Amino acid sequence: MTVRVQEETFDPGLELNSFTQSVQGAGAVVSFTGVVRDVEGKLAEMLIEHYPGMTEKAISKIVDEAKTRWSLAGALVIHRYGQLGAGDQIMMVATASRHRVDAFQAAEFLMDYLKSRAPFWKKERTASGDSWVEARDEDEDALSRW
Amino acid sequence: MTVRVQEETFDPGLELNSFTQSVQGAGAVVSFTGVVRDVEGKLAEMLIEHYPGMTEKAISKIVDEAKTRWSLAGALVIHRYGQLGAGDQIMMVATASRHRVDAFQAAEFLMDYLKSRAPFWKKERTASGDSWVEARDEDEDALSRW
Amino acid sequence: MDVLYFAWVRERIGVPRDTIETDAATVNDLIEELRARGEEYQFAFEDIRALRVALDQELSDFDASLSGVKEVAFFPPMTGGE
Amino acid sequence: MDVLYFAWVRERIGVPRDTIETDAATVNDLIEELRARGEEYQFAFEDIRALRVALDQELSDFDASLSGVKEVAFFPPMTGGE
Repeated sequence: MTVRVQEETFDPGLELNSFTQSVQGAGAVVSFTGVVRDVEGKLAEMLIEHYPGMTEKAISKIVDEAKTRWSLAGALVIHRYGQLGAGDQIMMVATASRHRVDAFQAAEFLMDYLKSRAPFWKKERTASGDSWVEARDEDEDALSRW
Repeated sequence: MTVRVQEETFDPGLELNSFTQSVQGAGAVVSFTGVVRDVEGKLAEMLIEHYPGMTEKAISKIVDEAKTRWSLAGALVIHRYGQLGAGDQIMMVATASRHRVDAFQAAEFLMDYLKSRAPFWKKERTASGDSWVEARDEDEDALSRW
Repeated sequence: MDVLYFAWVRERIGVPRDTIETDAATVNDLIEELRARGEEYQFAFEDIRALRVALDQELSDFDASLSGVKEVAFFPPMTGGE
Repeated sequence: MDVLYFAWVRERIGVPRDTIETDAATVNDLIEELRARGEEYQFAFEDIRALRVALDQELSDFDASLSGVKEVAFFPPMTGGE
């Protein structure tokens, strides 16, 4: 189980391949990559703030919870902070299991919890000003299904 | 939307990156990779037979159905046939959407339908003989949730 | 009409396809004719519930009409994916 | 006790952290003390429902006890992920 919180970018394809390599024996590998969307063609940059110290702890706790719920051969979480541009990868989750259902469920669980329980905050900088991205009710609601 | 049915291997990481590149504007990219599992340490090879002509048609129909159900910026399906060894990638699905829920749901839908509705048959060759992989009731049941 | 066989259906029959002249009205009628061709066919079609059928490359049913159909394929349930 | 602020809470207060001496028994008590520090703090804490709190780097509640706590952090709901 690997958790990385980092400022530098990463290569999702390379990460997927090395993750798959590391979990030999798993038949199913699921990945999720989050990419900075352009906000109506005018996003200048995205700033991601986090809470050093708490961040890795919170993510590790979420990953541990996923391990108790599903039979996982491995899990990977990478989340960036700092300054990002449109099209940059923000974060990635990968899960591996014997069968597809566990891998899919665990990846969705990790995403839902990362979204609302890991201490990251996004700010969008556009030509018309800066604004903090607001949490969506549906993201909080998504937790209730687990 | 890309569908490839091929004998040669492919690189999931490269495919993921070029897919992500091709769907700029999507915030969420999900991938699923299916890998040949070793059968208790004695799988010599896996043979995948398919129905040329019907295969791409069946997969395209499944992808079209996914497009009507979810808002997708793109979808990719690669499925191999022929002779594979333990650890080889069998197939891959990738989906891209604005938000994660659509991308996850569409990827799971594609997998469930590919599994039971695309004309592929797997045969495992081990030291103790050859055997056709049998369809599992739970794979057929998985279709009922959509 | 082309009749195609895949996976263990093909192995039991021993050939991947037959080209036949038939007046069979439905898939079930065609299966009766095929069974008459010998014990390989009887073996392949011994339990219809274990089989699937495609008509002109679309999944279909055993009571479907063969009117206008050019290609029939018999095979076990599919096992693609991971 | 270290008190940390993130995102717009940090921006409203103008500093990322304060180190304070306090006898506050609960998070709510601490917030009352912080509000007394000036209008930046009143602005940051004007609507508690828009805030989250972590005690020693674990999410907690506003009525939680501060007994033994070394680090308190205030921030808006998280927005990580995609």
